[in-house]
Amino acid sequence: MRDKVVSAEQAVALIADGDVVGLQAGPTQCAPMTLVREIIRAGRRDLSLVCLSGGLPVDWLAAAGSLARCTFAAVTMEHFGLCQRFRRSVETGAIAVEELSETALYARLGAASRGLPFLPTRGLIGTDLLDVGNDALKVIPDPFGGPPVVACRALRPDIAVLHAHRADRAGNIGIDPGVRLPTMTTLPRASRRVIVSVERIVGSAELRRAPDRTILPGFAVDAVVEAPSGAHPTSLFPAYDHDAGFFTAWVEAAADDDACEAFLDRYVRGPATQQEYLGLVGVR
Amino acid sequence: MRDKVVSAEQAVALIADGDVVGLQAGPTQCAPMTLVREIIRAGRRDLSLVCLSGGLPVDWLAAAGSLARCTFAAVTMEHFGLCQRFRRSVETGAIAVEELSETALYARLGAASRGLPFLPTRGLIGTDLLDVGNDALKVIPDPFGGPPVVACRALRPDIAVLHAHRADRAGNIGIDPGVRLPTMTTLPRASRRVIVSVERIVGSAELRRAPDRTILPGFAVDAVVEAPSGAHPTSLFPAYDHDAGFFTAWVEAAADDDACEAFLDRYVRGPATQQEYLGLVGVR
Amino acid sequence: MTGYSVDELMIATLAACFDNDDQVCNGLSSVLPVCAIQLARLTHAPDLVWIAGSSGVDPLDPQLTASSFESPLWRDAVMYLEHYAEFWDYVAGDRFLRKFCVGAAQLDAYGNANNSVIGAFDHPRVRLPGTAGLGDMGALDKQLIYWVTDHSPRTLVERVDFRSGAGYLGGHGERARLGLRGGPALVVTNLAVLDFAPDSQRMRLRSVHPGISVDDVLSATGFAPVLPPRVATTTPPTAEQVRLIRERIDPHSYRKRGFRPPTVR
Amino acid sequence: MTGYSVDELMIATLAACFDNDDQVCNGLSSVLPVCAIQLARLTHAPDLVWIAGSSGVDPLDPQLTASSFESPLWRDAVMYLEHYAEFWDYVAGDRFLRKFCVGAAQLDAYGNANNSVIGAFDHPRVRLPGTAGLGDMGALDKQLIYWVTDHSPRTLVERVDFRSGAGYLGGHGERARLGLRGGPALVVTNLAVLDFAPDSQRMRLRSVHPGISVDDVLSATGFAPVLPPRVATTTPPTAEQVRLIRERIDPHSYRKRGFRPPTVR
Repeated sequence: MRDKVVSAEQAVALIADGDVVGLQAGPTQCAPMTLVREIIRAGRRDLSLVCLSGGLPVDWLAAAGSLARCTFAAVTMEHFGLCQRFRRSVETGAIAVEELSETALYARLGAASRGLPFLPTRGLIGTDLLDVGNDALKVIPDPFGGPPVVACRALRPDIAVLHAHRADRAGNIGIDPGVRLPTMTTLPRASRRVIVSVERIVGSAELRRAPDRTILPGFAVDAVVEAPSGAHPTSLFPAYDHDAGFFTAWVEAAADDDACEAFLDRYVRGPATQQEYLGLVGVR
Repeated sequence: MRDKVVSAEQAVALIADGDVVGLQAGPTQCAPMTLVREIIRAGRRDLSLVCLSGGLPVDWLAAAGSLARCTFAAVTMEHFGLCQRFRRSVETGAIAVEELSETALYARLGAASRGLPFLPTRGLIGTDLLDVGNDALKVIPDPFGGPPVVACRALRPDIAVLHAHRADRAGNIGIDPGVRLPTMTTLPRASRRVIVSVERIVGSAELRRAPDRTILPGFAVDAVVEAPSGAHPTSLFPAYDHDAGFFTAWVEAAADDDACEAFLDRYVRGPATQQEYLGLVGVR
Repeated sequence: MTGYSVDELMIATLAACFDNDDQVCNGLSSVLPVCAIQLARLTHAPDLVWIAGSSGVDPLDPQLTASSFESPLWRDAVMYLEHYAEFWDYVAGDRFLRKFCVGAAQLDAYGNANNSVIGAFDHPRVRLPGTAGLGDMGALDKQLIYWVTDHSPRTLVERVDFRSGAGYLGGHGERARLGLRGGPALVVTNLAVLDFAPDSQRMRLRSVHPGISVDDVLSATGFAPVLPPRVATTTPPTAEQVRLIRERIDPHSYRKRGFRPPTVR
Repeated sequence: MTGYSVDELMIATLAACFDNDDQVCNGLSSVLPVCAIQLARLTHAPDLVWIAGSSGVDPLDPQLTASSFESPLWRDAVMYLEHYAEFWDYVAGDRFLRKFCVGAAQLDAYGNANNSVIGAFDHPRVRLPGTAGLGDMGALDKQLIYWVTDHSPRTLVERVDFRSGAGYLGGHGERARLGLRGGPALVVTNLAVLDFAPDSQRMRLRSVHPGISVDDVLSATGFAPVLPPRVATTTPPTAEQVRLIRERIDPHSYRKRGFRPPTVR
């Protein structure tokens, strides 16, 4: 068996400057935060991020200057407000934006995962998002005579980065009973390579007890990183909720350039290991 | 709560002569056989069947003269051989055929379930299936400049008919741990109405203990029929395997017109209830 | 306990939009719609199917938190919907989930919504969160129910800076000519309830909340809405509705967030 | 125990097609490929990922039955693949599942396959089971490995009655000109092993099984295959391979089905 388990540093070495990186994240929901911190620590630049509706990790990557571009349906931290560093970077033109509706983003990823040049959606019709020079979207006629649809060109990230509950050493990824998070399987299926951090490495026998809760097969996963509480401060239900205090601390720091840098130095660039980070933020 | 539980007879009353009927079935795998028998007992005619790779129920419906048309990727009983009654009906022209590859059939159903006029596939290129006058398939250019793809027109069955492990009275459908059978969720999502037979009606509380094993929400299910061993003689794992002896008996009967009619009279048209049928075939 | 606050009135008004046979979901940052859905389920629409956070079907024991998108909200769900293939499939068809509650940063006279940018798209003055599912909902055959906690000339404008979601476009049938069905149905704000005039499809004042005058609404609106001969007063919530909201649905008052101190003169 | 039968030789020949880094699935009515996959996993390719019945990933304790598509085959799988969104997505990409074993009712000189009809499509003399996944596999970037238990002029024909799956079409690069990559790689029959000549893409005799002459093969073939200067003899299975097949993989001899009594004169 090819052993897929590596360190966060080794995993992030698979990401090159300029890569298109697919990031699993919701506004406060499960993002691979250990890997995001490692991407920043490693100083990756010019990344094109693809993320359905990410929050804090997008803000951190923007604040650290890692991003050249971002494809999204939303960037928000929900009740913690807009991502202020991301927002400013877009407003100054430092980060270019591809905004898509949810079905259009799914269509772009779905086309890549299905080996198709495009998938259609009935969304976006009537919006200005069709008039901002996005060459990945084309209104095409229905060949069967109905109303036109929007063809969404396949979007194939160079690498997908996500977090889940457990994996075996072969890279099979398992989750606890619960919602399958948006893009959690679409994003890796669409991507050339896949990195997954997990709460725990387990024996394959544990996964074989509930194969319907395995969400990715090992052959389609390139690297697995063990990272307990690796989604902190985002949530990973049923294991843990998002850390509201930490989100609030970030929102306050993000309002000021110096405070922002100090925050990143302390929490992102500082801790050399996951254990050190967890000690610092007071988890466990 | 709207109570969706009805008798097989009441459920089949939702199917009209001439309807497009989506049937969940594999070559020997889980088909809603209690409902199929009821369709034959009720004398439905001119049905257009849509079935990915069905076996014995397709053969029965053909033998009973219920079918005018069939859309499929395969019709076979695997190690029990071709469906002889179906085959002869096609050879005599009594049943018209729409043969599709698996991805093309999924694309047609997927388009209907997604409210799209079509979905593309890269399958079928180079086959004669594109040259038999099927107006649901059109080779179209990739609007982004790649090779052409096959646009597959949305196929929306009037009604989907399937079998599963359990349901609550609201029509939420649950399965035991195991593979989600091909088309088991695509077919009902694509269809205007949905009938599901289940091994057992259970309280909602039982489904709420494992919501990730609920495969269809009650609001999208029109009728539920309690039918223990309702897939017999097809398999419903992990509950029961297919009944090889019964398959063999049908294959032998199907070889002869009189034996075929006698078989249908005895096993399909005869038993008035599921219990009577199970007694007759020696189940339980 | 007597009286009610405007959030409770809005919740009761939104709740009245949901029928017993409907299915309805909620999105991000949607505590008010969540309260309304729960209120409807506890009163006139016990069979209303709620897809909490667009994820959990028919939760028995939802726990309202500051988020309307985290797992406690769909506690004891009977099913989880996968977002792409299940949730959006059920939405995109024409049978289910016919009504959507939408919050937007800007809303215009013809019901077009903006959650994208203030200013130019490429160099915006304000980069907003993004269209999320709104760019889809607006194009599908849905009834859009807008809710606005800050009725002001900044939020209700003659023309949005950017159309993130299609309303009636330029009105006068333009939406239908583009092949789109459905469209905006109602706008529930902290001052009034508005709908859309059948011919022009321009926003129309339907009722003002108790204590608010028509002039209050007009001066807080960035365009001239259609004025019917008679403007009703919004029906206030009943004491029982208020009790359910305060004691059972949202005892921690998450619904109050997003409301500013009264802006009406 | 000495000797082997032709099914065992075919299984060993098919097994040699699978590398340790491959993923491979099996379809319906595919006991022979299943035995070959298992043999490869037990010998030279322990990491070969098998998607049993296109459903269960990497089963530890598969139970061979008369069906190659029922649940016992993927006992103790580590994951189940949903057929539409998961299995076909992994197939349709260009990274995984690069080789497919295909059985067909008719196969022609350029590797096109027919599982649809003998005779006209609308009024066939014989209605065959249908293209199933073959119509997809043939159009994707895959290596097709055909297996034929009944090498005869009826099964190996100059031109198939109907193309259910694309091989090299008319040969001489027609497949590539249509934009298709991959294509038929090998044909393993009960008499011989064939591949495809690089230029013409016409089927070419590669080796004859021990005890079978080139003339035996030619008279059992419905077209003239390309004959290389030297036709090798197929490597027979080792005693250990035969033992594994008989004792461990298929003790009930399901693999023998589909073979007729010898048809060679």
